[in-house]
Amino acid sequence: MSVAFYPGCSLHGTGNDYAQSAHAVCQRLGLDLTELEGWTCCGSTPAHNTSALLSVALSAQNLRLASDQQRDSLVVACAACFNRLRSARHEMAHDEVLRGRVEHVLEAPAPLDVRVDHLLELLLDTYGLDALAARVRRPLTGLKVACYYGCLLVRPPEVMAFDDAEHPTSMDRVLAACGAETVDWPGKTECCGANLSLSRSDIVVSLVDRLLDQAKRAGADVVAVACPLCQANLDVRQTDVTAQTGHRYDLPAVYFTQLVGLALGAGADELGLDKSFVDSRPTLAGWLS
Amino acid sequence: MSPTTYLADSAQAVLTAILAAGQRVVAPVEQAGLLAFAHVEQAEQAQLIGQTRASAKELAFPRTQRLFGYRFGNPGVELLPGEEPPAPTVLFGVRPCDAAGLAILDGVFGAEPADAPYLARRARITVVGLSCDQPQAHCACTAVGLSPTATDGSDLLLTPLAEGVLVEVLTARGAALVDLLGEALRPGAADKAEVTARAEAAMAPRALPAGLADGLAAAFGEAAWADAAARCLGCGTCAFVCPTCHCFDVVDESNLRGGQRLRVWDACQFGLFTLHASGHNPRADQAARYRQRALHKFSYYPRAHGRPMCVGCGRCVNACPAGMDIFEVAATAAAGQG
Amino acid sequence: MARIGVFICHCGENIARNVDVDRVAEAAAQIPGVAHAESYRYMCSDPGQRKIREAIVAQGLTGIVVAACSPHMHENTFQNAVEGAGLNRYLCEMANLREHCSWVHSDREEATSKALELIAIMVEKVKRNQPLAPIRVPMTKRALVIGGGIAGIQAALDIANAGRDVVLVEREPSIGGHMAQLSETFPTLDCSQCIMTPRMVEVKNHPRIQLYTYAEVEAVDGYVGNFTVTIRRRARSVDESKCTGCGACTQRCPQKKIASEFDAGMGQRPAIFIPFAQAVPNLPVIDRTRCTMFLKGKCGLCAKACPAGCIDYEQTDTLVTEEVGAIVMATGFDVQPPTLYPEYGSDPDIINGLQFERLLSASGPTAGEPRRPSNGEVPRSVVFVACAGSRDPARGVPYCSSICCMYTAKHALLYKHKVHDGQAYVFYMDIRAAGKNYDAFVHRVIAEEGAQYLRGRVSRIYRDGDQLVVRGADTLSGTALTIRADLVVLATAVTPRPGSDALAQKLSVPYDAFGFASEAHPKLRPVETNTAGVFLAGTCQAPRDIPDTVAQAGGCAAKVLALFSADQLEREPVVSRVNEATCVACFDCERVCPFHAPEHRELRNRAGDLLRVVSHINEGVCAGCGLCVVTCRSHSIDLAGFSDEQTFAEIGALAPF
Amino acid sequence: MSTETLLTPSAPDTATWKPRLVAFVCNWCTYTGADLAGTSRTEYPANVRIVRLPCSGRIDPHFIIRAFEQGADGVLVSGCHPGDCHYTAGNYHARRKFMVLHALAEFLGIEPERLQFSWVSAAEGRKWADVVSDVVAGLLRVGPVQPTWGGAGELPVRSLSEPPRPVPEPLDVVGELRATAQRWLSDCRVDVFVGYGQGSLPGRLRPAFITSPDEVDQLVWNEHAVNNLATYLTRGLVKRHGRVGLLVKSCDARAVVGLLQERQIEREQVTLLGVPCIGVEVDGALAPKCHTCDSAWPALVDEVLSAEVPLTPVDGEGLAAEIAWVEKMSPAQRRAWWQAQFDRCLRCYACRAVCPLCYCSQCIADQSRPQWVSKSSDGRGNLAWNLVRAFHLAGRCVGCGECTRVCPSNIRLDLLNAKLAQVVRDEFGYVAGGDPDLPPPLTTYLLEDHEEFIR
Repeated sequence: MSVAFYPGCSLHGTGNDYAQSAHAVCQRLGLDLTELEGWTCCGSTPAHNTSALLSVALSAQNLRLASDQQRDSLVVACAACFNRLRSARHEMAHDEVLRGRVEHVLEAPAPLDVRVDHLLELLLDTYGLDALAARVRRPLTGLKVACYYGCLLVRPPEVMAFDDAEHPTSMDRVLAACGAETVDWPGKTECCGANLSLSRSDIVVSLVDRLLDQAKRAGADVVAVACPLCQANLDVRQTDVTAQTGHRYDLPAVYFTQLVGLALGAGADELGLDKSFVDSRPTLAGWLS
Repeated sequence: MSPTTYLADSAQAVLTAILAAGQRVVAPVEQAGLLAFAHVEQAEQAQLIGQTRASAKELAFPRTQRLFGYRFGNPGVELLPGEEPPAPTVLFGVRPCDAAGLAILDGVFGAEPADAPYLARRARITVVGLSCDQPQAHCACTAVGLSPTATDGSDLLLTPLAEGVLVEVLTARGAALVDLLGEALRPGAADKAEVTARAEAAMAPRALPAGLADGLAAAFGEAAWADAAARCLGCGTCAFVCPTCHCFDVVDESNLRGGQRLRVWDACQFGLFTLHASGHNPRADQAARYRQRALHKFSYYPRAHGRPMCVGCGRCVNACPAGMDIFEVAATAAAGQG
Repeated sequence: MARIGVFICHCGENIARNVDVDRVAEAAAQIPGVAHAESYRYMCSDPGQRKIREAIVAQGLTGIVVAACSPHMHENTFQNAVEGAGLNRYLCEMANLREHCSWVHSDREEATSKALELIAIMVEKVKRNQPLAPIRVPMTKRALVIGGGIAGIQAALDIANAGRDVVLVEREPSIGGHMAQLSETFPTLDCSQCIMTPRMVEVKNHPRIQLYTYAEVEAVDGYVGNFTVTIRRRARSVDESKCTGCGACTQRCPQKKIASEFDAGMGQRPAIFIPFAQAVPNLPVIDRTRCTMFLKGKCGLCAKACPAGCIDYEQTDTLVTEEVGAIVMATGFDVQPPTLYPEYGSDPDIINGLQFERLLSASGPTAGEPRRPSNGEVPRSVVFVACAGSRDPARGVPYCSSICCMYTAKHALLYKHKVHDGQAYVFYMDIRAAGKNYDAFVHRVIAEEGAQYLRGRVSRIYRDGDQLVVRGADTLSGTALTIRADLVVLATAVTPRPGSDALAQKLSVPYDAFGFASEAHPKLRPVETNTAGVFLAGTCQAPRDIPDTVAQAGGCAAKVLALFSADQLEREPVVSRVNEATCVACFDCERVCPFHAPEHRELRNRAGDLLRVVSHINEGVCAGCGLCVVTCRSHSIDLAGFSDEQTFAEIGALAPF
Repeated sequence: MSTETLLTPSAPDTATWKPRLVAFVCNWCTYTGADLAGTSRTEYPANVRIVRLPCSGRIDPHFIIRAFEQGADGVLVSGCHPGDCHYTAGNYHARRKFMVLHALAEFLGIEPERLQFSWVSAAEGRKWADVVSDVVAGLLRVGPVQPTWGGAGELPVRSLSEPPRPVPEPLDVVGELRATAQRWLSDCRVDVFVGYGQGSLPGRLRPAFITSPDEVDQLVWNEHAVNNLATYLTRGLVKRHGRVGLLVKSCDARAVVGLLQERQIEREQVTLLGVPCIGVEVDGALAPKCHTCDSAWPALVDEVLSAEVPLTPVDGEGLAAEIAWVEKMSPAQRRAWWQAQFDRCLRCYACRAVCPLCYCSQCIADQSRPQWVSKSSDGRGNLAWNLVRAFHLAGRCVGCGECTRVCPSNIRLDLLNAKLAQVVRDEFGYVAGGDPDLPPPLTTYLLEDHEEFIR
């Protein structure tokens, strides 16, 4: 199977520690993570707030590129991009009229031959947990992780078809394979506030407060995420939370790839652990050789 | 009075002339890997070497023949005619054994009460025989008193010579055909004895024991038939490829509106052949059925007509799924009696 | 020679409008074999029927074609009419000129010629019809009831009280079923055990009821009126004939902490136990999977304790055979465990409705005081979640479990009665309270008892310290709710009892995708099944409440008694028959028959030597589907009424005039 | 009207032709559904004639064949939806039979429009009307049936087989074969031993029935040992002799499995001697069945002769390649191709006689009330016979190829058999002649059996 990696804008910006760690993991596992040549924006939230056709067409354009480059699958790390790409594919497959319009825009047939996979799916299904566990060099034994999936990875369930929408466990299983202890906590699919971070930071603060509180109560040492915006909200907003509520958490929000990379033996710099506001390195010191 | 023999360049040339004379011709052609009698329009279509899988009897005695039709009225039934016999046909390239078979059928169907549907077809057939110069492993015509160049049943007989063919005119119908052929035939004569001798020499020696007809009749009650027939599976292949077997069944096929009465081939090896409406079957097992076949061919018929009802074509031996050999069985049964 | 009469109905204008009935009658008279053809305005009316009867007698007709409406409408009518004139009722066929012709084709020319062809087809068929006589089979007037819950008990008592013997088989050590587990019943709040236990005792003491508990139906052979049932009596390890039910054994048992099935895991029992105080029969049973004697080979304390010496560790299962004529399936239901939704987690304080019943029951582990399983305290706040699995095609079952709305209301009420200052919340999708006085009951719970009803779903439940946090939506106010609760009661989905599908297979009763046994007709034959002589009572067929179950059980009893009211069974003669002369005994018929009608018949000569074994269709069982007929390669089987010859004749009439 | 048109349709006048559709429907669902179309006054084409039967499981493939014989342009078969059967499982069984029939019809080149299947429930009056309209529209598209069966004329003939392969040298097992037969007969383990003996024509072998240990020298073994001796098991052998010793190749042993499965023999009546076989000769070359045979060693046997079996890779496609070739033709070509073959059929029933699994004491082809198969050896009767033979062997034929070997008219019966074996394998996951304890595939069903061909 031939795959292409779709980083999306965030992974080249605020989330480049996600990209860094994803590459580190895949390199160590021997998974080819070559970027899709000529990729463009997936459309993100602005596009589908503006035009349904535009949002599908932007994603379709990237699928078209993948198809032209003879890729079977487009692997995505960002939950939002993943959601957009998979939704676009779903909508084209189920709405002939829309597909026709997209084809008109693309001036090419709808690229339904390319699958869209999340990085978690790549590890779970393509690589396999047993194989992953076999490559672990520094088991994360004793590290308690609250896996945070957020909304976009799993919803809407009939489109995303990703895990159990109400109680996903895929990230838990990947990290458990790395030796970590994942905690059962109620917040795993709650909203982090997403892009309200800029327009209504008060809402984000209250949501983040609740998430961190729940994670802390569940005994988590770190929160693991699979989305650059989730990471940003959970990480950056901790100072605001303290300022506005007096609650102090100091709970690092890390990408699951950073934890997997750690288990596979990658170093802090290679994984971009220096890039977050709440520094995870003290918590993870025990595993940073 | 026309001469009784002619010479021609080749059998093919004779066929070409017959076709040129506007005659409808049925001759051996190759179909799906086997030789069969079929309608030909060009001489090249005919395949004049080898033996057809089925005999030539089908033209005169078809597999299925409508005797008459009927239409139901309310009240009453209206009768409709039987089949329209096909146009006059030259049956070309018939081996002497097959031609002799037609002669036997003529006797059977021609005897009173004469069989009108058969005779209607037969009257439209001119048989052009073709002597055998390459007999096959199963050939046995000499065992039943025929030869590779025998004339029985043919209207004309062609015998390939070293150069050209000898054409023997055997009947008035043959002579009438010759009249249409013009220059293709040259009056002339040749001796076919050498051809006959050469062909007979190439045949596997097969002979039927003397006194077979009586020997078989005496062996009727022998238990040995059961052993002899053990491998016979009771299909109709032997009868259906045989030039002389002529048993048939009469069936009605009808619906609400009417129907037709058909004559279809039947075979004595089928269990159903002698099954009575009561459920009783006088030939209850294959041994009895096989005995019937052997005795009909080599005892009952010869006793009545002075010759076996077999022309030695050997098709039944060759085609039998189970390797039954009627010559072998008959000889063994008769000998066992003695 | 056939003399067929054709009778063409105008059906008022229904047929005559689009079909030229006079021309059809004229042409029909020309069909070979037709001796009489006429048309009339209403063939099904008395004068119409009289015309048929008169023509049969006057013309000596041998077969009748009534060209009118669908045979599903009036076949019986005309068969009766024909019979009235002395002709066998199966010598009458109908050509469907109305539903299949005049009502669906507006071109009068086309409809007329089609009508004539439809008649010709049936003329051809009826010429080959054979007079058939109803099949009579002897019958054992004794019923088997499978399942000793309220459905089975009611059916058994009704049948027995009408004077017929009943065999009642219960899988558990005691009869009583779920109803014995319940606290009080909606909407009247009768004490469930108070109304149930007398009926259980009545069963036990009834001279016409043979009771087998701790037993299962192993095999069912035979057919309506003539079933042979093999029952496996599982080893109780206790000699029933000697045991007095004193309970000394149960007190001495060292294993005391086994989750009690009767208490739905809310209470505990020893390894030798009587399921509950009012159990019928009041006999202990050893749970061999938990008993030290069976697990480790030593203990024997109960045997020592027993004053009557009836503990028997060596006892084995026994098989008994019973002959019965009818079977009532009443295997009941189960509720799903409270762990269907992972987002609700699995917490000791999240229980299902049945478990809450035990907490509310006076005979329950808490003597009727609701207490939290986690710490034994009285819950101050209880959240009830309706449809926790039902009506959820994505994750649970798509159907409505029918009883949850009502028992949840009852739970809220009983809880409020017992914990006056407690708060009860009910999350619901909508309230289905369709029974008598049910809606009033729910309103009473809301208005008078103060249960807080919240229309919405629960998204997540998680523990926070000592309490549970329930997050959900109130869609009426459009707000997200977070409720702290001490106890959560999930109204989980009602499912068929495990193993009821296997039993249904033994009984040749179809069942739906969820395992509920299928009735013969949802409206008109709701207690019958497609297997003659097998009836359905209670929740094995679909979720339902106690009054409906009792009514249905009574319906079953009536059906069984009606069946038993004749001396012999009479069946439609549309059955398969084997031509033994040509059957080659491959028994493919046996493999395909859904009803187990083909049997092995030995053909012997006069000396008694076995000649052959051939197939024989048991007419009492055959339902006349004809599957065997088509499967039989030698066509040694034919179906009366729809024979091969009849069908070929119909096809032969298809060619146009 | 001539007699032909009484029974066999003549070429219709295309100007006035209207398609004739015969619908075989079950009494409970589709018939009632059609009633509902009536009560709802849903108009549909008048071309349909309904034949009512109790269940779709009662709809015999012969009825469909006969309807075509009687001039139907199309046949519609309709019953209850899965799960709705009044008799619980009739439609599931029917679905399997029709799956096979559908594939057979397609393989013979009958246009799909002419043979249609649907599930119509008692509530689907609308659907009934739609289905009839749609099927009639399809028939209008394909036009009238051309009464071509029965007068095909010349057709291109192509030898379909893979390039002929040489027959390998036979394994030398004769000594052990004779010794074993002698031992079995001497020990009274068997009363007759059935093997091969020399035939009366050069290079031919034929079945030999040895009843005395003194006669075992008659037994031979070489590449001409073509007959499937298992056939004799149901031809009175056991009755006549008692315990039978039978020499079996791997293909023959599969037939024995079929007979056990269908309870035609008891295992203990037969003692099987397996002979390792690396190929037999038919028409001067390796038999087509041997191209794809992957087992020299027969299963199920009691004893087996020893031999060094050379490894010969199974690389041929065998009949699959020929099936693909046939399927590449257009339906019309396919039909003409088969028609030319069936026209040659003499109705000698040699195919039936040699088939180990054709063991009925009275074949339906021999029955006359009703007359299942026209006795006439013309297009009509021959088509029906060859269809019925193939259909009755669906899921049962073990591919021994005897029918084709013995056909005096070289009809490719093996292709029909192999095609249906493919269908049964692909659709029902079943290969005949494997496990004697499995039910034959047309006597069972799975809820999830495919039904894409059903509307």
